[in-house]
Amino acid sequence: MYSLPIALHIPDGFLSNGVSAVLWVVAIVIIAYGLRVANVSLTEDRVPLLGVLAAFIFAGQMLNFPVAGGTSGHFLGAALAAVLLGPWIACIVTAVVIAVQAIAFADGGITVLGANIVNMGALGALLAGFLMVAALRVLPKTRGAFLGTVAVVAWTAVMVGAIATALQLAISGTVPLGTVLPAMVGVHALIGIGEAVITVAAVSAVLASRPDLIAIGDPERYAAGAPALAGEGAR
Amino acid sequence: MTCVVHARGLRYRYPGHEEALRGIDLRVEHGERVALLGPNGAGKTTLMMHLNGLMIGDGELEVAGLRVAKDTLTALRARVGVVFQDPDDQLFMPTVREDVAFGPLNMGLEREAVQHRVADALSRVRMAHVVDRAPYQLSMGERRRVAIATVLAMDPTLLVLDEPSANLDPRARRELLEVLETIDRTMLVTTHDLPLAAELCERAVILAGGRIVGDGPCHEILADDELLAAHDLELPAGFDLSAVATRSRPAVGAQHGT
Amino acid sequence: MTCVVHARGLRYRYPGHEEALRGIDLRVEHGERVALLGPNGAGKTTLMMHLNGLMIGDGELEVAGLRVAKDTLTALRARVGVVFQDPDDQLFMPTVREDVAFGPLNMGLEREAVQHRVADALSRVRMAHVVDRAPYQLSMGERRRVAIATVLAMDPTLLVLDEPSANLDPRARRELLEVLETIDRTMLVTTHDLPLAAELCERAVILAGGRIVGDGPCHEILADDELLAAHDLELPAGFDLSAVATRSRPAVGAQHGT
Amino acid sequence: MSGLCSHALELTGLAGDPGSRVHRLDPRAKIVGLFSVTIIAVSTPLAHWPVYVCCVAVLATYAAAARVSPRAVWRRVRFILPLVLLVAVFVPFVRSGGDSWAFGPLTIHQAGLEVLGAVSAKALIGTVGAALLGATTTFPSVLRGLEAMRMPRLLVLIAAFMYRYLFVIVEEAGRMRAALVSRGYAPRNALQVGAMGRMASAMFLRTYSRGERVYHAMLARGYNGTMPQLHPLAFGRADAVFVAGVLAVTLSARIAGATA
Repeated sequence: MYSLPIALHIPDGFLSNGVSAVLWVVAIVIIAYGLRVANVSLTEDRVPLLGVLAAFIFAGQMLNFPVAGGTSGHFLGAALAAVLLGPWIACIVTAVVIAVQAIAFADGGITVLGANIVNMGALGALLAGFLMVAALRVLPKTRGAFLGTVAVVAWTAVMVGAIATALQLAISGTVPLGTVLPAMVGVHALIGIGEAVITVAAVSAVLASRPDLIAIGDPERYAAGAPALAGEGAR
Repeated sequence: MTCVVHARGLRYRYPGHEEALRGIDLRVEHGERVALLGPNGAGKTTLMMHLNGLMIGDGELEVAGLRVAKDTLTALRARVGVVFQDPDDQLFMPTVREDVAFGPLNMGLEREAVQHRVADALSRVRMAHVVDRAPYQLSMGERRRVAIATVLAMDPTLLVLDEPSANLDPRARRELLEVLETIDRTMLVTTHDLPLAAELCERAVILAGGRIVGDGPCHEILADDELLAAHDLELPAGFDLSAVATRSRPAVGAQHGT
Repeated sequence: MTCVVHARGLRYRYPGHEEALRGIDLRVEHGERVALLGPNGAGKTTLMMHLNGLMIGDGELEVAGLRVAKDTLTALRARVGVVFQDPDDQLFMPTVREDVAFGPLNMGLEREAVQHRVADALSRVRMAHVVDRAPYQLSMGERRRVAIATVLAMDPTLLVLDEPSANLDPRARRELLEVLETIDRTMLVTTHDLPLAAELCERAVILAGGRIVGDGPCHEILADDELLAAHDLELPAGFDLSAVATRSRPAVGAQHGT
Repeated sequence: MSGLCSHALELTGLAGDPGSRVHRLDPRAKIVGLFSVTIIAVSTPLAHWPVYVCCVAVLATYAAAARVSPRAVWRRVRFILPLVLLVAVFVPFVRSGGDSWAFGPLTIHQAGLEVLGAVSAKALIGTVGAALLGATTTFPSVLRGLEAMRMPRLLVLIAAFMYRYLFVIVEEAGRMRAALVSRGYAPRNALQVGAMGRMASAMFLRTYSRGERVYHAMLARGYNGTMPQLHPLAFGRADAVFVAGVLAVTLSARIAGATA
């Protein structure tokens, strides 16, 4: 059970000053835009819900599973968050999770917080979210197509995060790309499978019991903002 | 002075479901402690949610002198304190102090008055010593009492408690009961714990299928085996009702009126 | 035949905390039903977690004929069924059928044998009619019984139940008790519900501060007011122990040995 | 590259003497002070190693003044640092440049060693800095500080609710996991984790209804869309002195290093 877990949290010192700074800017822009697009900054009604869902993502990351050679990966949840909450709210929620991990638990560096938010949250959430929306417009509206797409985007989200991390480490001069990229891609191709299996199982179960809670299920509603969270307002 | 709860023909239907309340007529007078009994799904929680306007049904409902409607909600919620079943739902702030202060602050009280209310409410549930702790550091029994304090701090006319003894060990249950007995408020207590009802309340109302099917002195209701059995209620085997002293009714301005 | 639980000097310390178990010596024979009583924080849950190797402490522990250690976990978990307090922690498959089949499938049984076990386990808890329902559609009492079925389907030697009557209304509690009485397994039941212990178990063990402080026939233990009071236990007010019939001990191969 | 996960819950809570001057500082002062140390260390090249020494000295002084023992610091970083170092230790073998020494099939490169040294020192300072913040400041007051520093209120509120319910939900997840394992669930590869997905969906649905119930409980106590605040923060002279002191020491070392 206590095999070596592999995750993407970059610690302080692994990225160069320039790379860290650029990714901080990227993260801030994404979050600021996310706050506007998600249109939740106007009301605090849904805050408790977003807060507990952030705790859910955090707890979800406790799900360790065996990968290969005695290592284990853990669930990341960016794609699941994007499917359930829509990409922009998923960005905000995962960013809060990653920031709290860094500040309260010293997991992941402060100077590289921007990079971690982008790699582990925003990139995966946005990619998964918009790939889903695009795919759903094209694909037949069947359960199988939907879940198949979920599997692909969940795997892709993990891979893209891993590749981004590898590129950043290489550009920073910490490790050469030729070494870090194959290693990261290799391991995360397997972790991505776990991520995809968990995400599909989770989404199909929610689909069976509370389809109304799947934000991405209906691209038109999703485009209007944050459907799953826009339910009843304050009474 | 009007009575604290006055419902006439109260009905409510969850969208897409059967009616959960099918015409409730209920009066609760000032100072009464009423146990609200009934099987799961009888409508107890739905009725509770109506009392402070978390749900608004058809029919007439006056609580603490206010007609329950959208425009009275702010005033209503200051007068009706609801203690939910799971204290973790009720204690959502980082510390006990902030949690107990939440209601009074929303009422627009000054900081100093709020501090005073926090101290007072916590001491009434014998929890003054945990004021700076985080809710997750407390035992279930302590959390339950702090949850009651969060509501007492708003100085409500009516206290509504949902399953106050759920998940408590016998001692925590006993301590809770002692605390509740010292609180002189009109109380409506939803519970499956019939011995608790017998010890705390002088009146019991049985709800079943969204209707009131029994209403009377608690000891009489609980002694009516047929009535209980007809609604899936029963005292624990070996429980001797007559051995429980009927609590004397607290005399809190128990003036009856319309 | 060896006894079902045999602990000698069992100790466990949570990292960074005081010892939760401070030397437990306990024997449970085949066919016994033992109530494990004690205040919150006494170590009941910790002890329970040891019985199927969710935690592994110092000292000796043999359960269902296996020494509890990393290499016996798979076999051990097939022999020890743990029913957790909150059925929602245990049931999360889309249907009751899949939930009950989960354990047998993990044991590597054939599909046909699994189907058979599912039907059998559900009928033993009188829940055969919900096999195709989703767990969240069931009442708390039904979920609790399905949770027991998920474990019975693995045909365990020892059944461990954590607070089986928590959050049940009186009728659901009665039905649960009836079901449990018909199950002929060695049982260890953690509970705060002393009347339940009195009705179901012939033996009671009191745990306090990580040690066993009382062990004997259930009726004797529950009649010992001083012992109970010393460990924050108490029967509900008005509960008359003598009115509860002692259940006869089920004769399930109750051969005693080392 | 780190392994927080189920150990998360052990890492929280204050350490040291809660009445110390450090503990009583305004959270903004501690956030600015400690994060400045990290930023200065991280932005310094290895060649100016005395800056690292200076940063470590500041952190050590901070810990001593707060009476946070080295053991308490270790308890907070022990799940993070070893993994960081484990990854960093490969760098000398793969990062080429400068001299190199062969050890059988392996070759150690000087440039790689330099990167290892810099990365280890920076990660150590960053991790210990964050751990010291956590040891001397409750998370809710860190949040109050961040809010006073113009962090978007929505993010602060989400973080506050998240932190409050983290323990509840992580415990729920732990119990569900235990229930899975109890029924003989032991996935051997990434394809056998479907049950975890079921578990995740059950967690999501439970969490969602938790969110609704919490919201109801807030409404029931008069919540009108704005979180009330009980404690105003006060940035005093001690706070200013602290921040100025930390910056003076570390910045002057940094500038001295750069101009040397």
